[in-house]
Amino acid sequence: MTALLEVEGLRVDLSLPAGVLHAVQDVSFHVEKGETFSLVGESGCGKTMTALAVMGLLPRSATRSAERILFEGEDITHAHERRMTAIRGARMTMIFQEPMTSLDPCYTIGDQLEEVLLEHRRVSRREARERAVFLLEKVGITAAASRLKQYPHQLSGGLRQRVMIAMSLMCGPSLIIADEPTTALDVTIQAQILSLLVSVQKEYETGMILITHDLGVVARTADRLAVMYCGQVVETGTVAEVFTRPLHPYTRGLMRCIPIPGKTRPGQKLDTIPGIVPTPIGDLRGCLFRNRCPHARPACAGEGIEEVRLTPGRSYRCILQPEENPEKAAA
Amino acid sequence: MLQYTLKRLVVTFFVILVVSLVSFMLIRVSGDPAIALAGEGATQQEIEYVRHHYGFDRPLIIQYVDWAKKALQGDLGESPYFNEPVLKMIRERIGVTMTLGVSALLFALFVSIPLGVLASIRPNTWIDRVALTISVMGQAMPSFWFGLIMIIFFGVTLRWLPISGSGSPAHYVMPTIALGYYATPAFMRLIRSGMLEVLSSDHIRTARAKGLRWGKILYKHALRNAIIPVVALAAVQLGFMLGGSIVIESVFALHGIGYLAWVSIGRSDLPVVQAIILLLSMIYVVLTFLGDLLNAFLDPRIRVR
Amino acid sequence: MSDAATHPGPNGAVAPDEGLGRQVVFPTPGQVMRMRMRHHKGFIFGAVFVLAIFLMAVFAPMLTSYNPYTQHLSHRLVPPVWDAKGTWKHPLGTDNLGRDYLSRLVYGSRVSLLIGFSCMLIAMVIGTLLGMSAGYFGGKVDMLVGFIITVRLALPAVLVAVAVVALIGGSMQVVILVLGCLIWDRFAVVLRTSTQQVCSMDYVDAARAAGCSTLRIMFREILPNLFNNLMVIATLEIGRAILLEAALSFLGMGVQPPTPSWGLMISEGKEYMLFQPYLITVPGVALFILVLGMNLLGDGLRDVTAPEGQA
Amino acid sequence: MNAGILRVENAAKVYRVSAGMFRGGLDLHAVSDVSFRVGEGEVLGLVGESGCGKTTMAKLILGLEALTRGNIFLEGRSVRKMGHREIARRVQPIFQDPYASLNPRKSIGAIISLPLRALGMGNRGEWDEKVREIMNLVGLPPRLRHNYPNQLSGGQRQRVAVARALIMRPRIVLCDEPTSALDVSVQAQILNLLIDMREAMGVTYILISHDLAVVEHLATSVAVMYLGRIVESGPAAEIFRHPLHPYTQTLLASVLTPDPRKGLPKVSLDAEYPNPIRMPPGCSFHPRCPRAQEICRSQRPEAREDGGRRVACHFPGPA
Repeated sequence: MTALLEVEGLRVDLSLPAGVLHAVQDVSFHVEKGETFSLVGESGCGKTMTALAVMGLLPRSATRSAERILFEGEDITHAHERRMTAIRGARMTMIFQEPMTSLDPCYTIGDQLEEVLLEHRRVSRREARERAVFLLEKVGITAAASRLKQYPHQLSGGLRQRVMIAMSLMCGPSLIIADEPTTALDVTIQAQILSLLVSVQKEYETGMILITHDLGVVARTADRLAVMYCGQVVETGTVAEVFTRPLHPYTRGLMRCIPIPGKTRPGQKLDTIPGIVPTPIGDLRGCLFRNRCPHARPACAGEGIEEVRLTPGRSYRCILQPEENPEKAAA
Repeated sequence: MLQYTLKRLVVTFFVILVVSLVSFMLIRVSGDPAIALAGEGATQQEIEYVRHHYGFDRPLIIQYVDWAKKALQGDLGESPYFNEPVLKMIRERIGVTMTLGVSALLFALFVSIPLGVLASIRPNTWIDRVALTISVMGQAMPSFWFGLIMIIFFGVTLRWLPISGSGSPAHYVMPTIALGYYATPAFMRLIRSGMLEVLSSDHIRTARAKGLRWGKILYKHALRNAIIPVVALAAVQLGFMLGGSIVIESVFALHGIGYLAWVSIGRSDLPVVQAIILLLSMIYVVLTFLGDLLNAFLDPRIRVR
Repeated sequence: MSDAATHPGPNGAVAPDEGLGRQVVFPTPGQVMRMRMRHHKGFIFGAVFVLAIFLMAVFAPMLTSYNPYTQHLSHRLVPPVWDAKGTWKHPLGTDNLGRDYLSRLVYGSRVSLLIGFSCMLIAMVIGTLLGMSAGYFGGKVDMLVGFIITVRLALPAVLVAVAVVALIGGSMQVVILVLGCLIWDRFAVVLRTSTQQVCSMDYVDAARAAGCSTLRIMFREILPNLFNNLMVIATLEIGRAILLEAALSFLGMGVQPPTPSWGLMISEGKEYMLFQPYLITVPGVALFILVLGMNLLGDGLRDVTAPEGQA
Repeated sequence: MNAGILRVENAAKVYRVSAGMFRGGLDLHAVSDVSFRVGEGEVLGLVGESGCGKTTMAKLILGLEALTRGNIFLEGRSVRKMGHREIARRVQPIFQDPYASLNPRKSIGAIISLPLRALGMGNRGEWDEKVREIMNLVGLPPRLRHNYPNQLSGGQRQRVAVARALIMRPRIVLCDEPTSALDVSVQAQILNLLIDMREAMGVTYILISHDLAVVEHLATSVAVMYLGRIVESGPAAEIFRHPLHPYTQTLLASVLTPDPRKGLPKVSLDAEYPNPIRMPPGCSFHPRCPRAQEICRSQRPEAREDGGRRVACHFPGPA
């Protein structure tokens, strides 16, 4: 049974005055139905670009190329914009990071919810409103009917993010892409929004791509993940596999940087990854982490840095053999 | 919404008060009105008579209060030159200036909104460059000179349009273009930058992610947000244009209050000049007030607390 | 890009640097500006126009041997050289009093530039002080300045200028003073918003917390960040001041004859424009080119110093 | 506990928010009745969600905002009686956003030496020497002092901010979310730098953050703020192991440590974060508190103190 979404060899290049920035280089992954797949990485690693590329929402200055993008069995690698417009919002929806600016200030919540359904389905305005009220209640918003007449600036950040979730469910999509959905929210609200996302996803059997930089969010929410660095996927696997035995030096380094209450001794110095992320402009060869990697060796600059696939779901991009990885992760 | 209106009303009242004070003092302070009114070659004795007759010898404040009291009852004094009540003269001519102002504004909006929107949708294309050229040229073109050129070209050589007077609508074509063209750049620049900003905003990206048709996104979400500042600018620009009518009306000999102001200044007919300055200021203040109201109506963030 | 240079890893691991993408060295804000100036067409055209007219004004005596004031009543209304009856003695012909039109045009540029520049300076001082204090202090000061701006905008600039000049008597100094005190509103409005934006940045709080006095913060920390906005507005306002002066002179309430002012020349040429159109086209085109140059320069400055240039 | 290098007594800050021309202004209680004490060399963590008043508290200590009520003592002297230059000699800030806390128009050297120049400490020659010295200390190559902020990475910029704060050796450094805007790997570098600087200069930190893991790692004592009040304070180890106040317990439960075995915490806070303008009566946390009783709705709990631990709740105790 083919996966809900299969992406092979996705590549996104941005033309900048300083040169061509390879934001996404040869990224491949797949998402099963009802599964939460997470794209993890620090800012500028290309995770949002990857999601926008799949949705076809890239800025004008970006060029996308891919060997294959299959969505619900349909090859949309070279789908025409008209076809993509029909898919976006209906079969594949997206939730963004900034709840304060993601809604149009000049229209009511109800109007913005109903317009999705009215655009994709031939339904009456009354049916669209009923669907909107039903979903607002499902995402835990009290007095849903009266909320329809309110404007975005009258709601708090947490409430607006719930509206965005409801909006993404209006047409019953099969894939939801959430780009840092809780980064702009407070800690207590974050936990609620994440549990809401997971429960909604399980109930409607949708696939979800969760984009975040917070390893804590990934550990607690995702089923499988891909770690991205400087435009490349450096490691994939299930959350249990990667967190208990990270294979790529960057993943290991990332996990050791995080102060974990109860585990890392307070006041003791944290492990760090020295140096800065290189800017992927111009020609790129070999492993892009070698200038910061403790196990770097001349071969790392060679051509042969391909993804080592241990099992279909588990892989990493490094020439080190698994057994050569000295220490276990601190998780 | 109501208390937003009340707040604006109070500010408007104070502005009118201060404007009347300033325009009153400006005229009195910048030169001896008695000499100006008495005219060249007037003997000292005649100047003294004029000073006493018009009460210029009283302290300024009392002159102002006296003037303000009468102004409130609609008596803006008498023009020494035309010896007619100033209010009547203004009422006869205000129509011409208002028609010119409004049609110039419509012309400016009619040219700048489509061009501005098109330029923002396809930035750095030929349409964008055309829009920018028109806007840069508009800002650099002296409106009076542009009027004269049109007179030569359309009026004399081609004989399409009458070159002076204010009889038929045809009389207004060239003055409208001359006055309106100067305001076009401000509108076009605002609409273009407003649209560009809105088009790159998060909620337009959300609209695209919702799979809405591009036309609908443009019209319903982008233009609706970008038009808000244009309304406020329209009110301000109309005010400026009325102020600038003095130049255009003198070029095309259109008998509006601008022309009257120019003629009165020539004869230092102070009551008329001051009345026109006050009237134009009040029109500007009322226009900006209406602009704010329309703005509040369009923008729910102000309308709904 | 260093070819075989090796970059010792943090703990001595060796891996060649090459192929890690070009080491992008970010230019300083100044370099970014200069780099973009070189190929911003509008900016270059603007600079060329303004410079040309500026040189024309400075080297006026070299350009024409005629004195702009001497009248040759025998050579009245001689058409310019491109006309059939034109002569090279008066390349741009003569006006209704027989004065050489080229010399009047050249010396007229001095009037326009002088008035434009000095009005802008006065307006900049008033507008910047009002705008920055409103933006920095906020609250009551902001409301008061907002009120003053509204009153200024309510007064019709051209009308008030004409009235005041008519009463005081037209001369270059009067026009400069009057216009200078009437066109500061754009400075105030723009600087008020940009000061507010800069004040919302942490480095202003950091400067305050470091012990800087208010004046030092306003002029050493905030003003440098407003400089590009200021230059853009200043350039555009010079253009606006020149147009206003020309309008005043055209209405006869600006610079008084016989001073050579382009607006005045258009006004004087008005009577004869139907037969000798050059009398108004020549000064008009000169005016247009100067103000166009100023506007192109201003818009170019705005693009060149746009904030994303810094990010 | 010595007299404390910083004492805050019943500090309060109320902003007049105009709610229309005729309805007069409304009071926004950003900070109300906050008291705590910080000893020399300690690290006090001020924790709370956005809108709880921790940034306003920072501004009060830095003298950037005037106190409405109460008092703050820096080394025994009241802030009200000190000019902002005297405050500057004792306490310096490190702000959150590395892109907004450095003046883009100034060179790195000028930015770092600003406190010295503003307070007139030493002359031009010394300034350059001190800049180079502090840059080495914070791990920045001195040659960068002629560069501009836009030429540096986020981590390097935050090091410049640290250098600026420490160059004139203040007694207290107030860090307002110093690592929140940074990536995880860079955050670790900055946290280590702060630890090094504390050991090198014995400087006292006030660490303001919403990131409990960072506070738990760095702070020696903690104060938890909610809606402008301190609901619980005490030694860091105790607060994190045995929180007594229900809000602190909910906060700690919401922290997502990267442990795949644990699922998402069951956080019971249903209502939204209340609006500081219309403060709920009694204990301001009662609308969201799982243990709210009748008394909580009517009467504000007084802070009970036992051995360095303070908690303002009618029913403190383990979850």
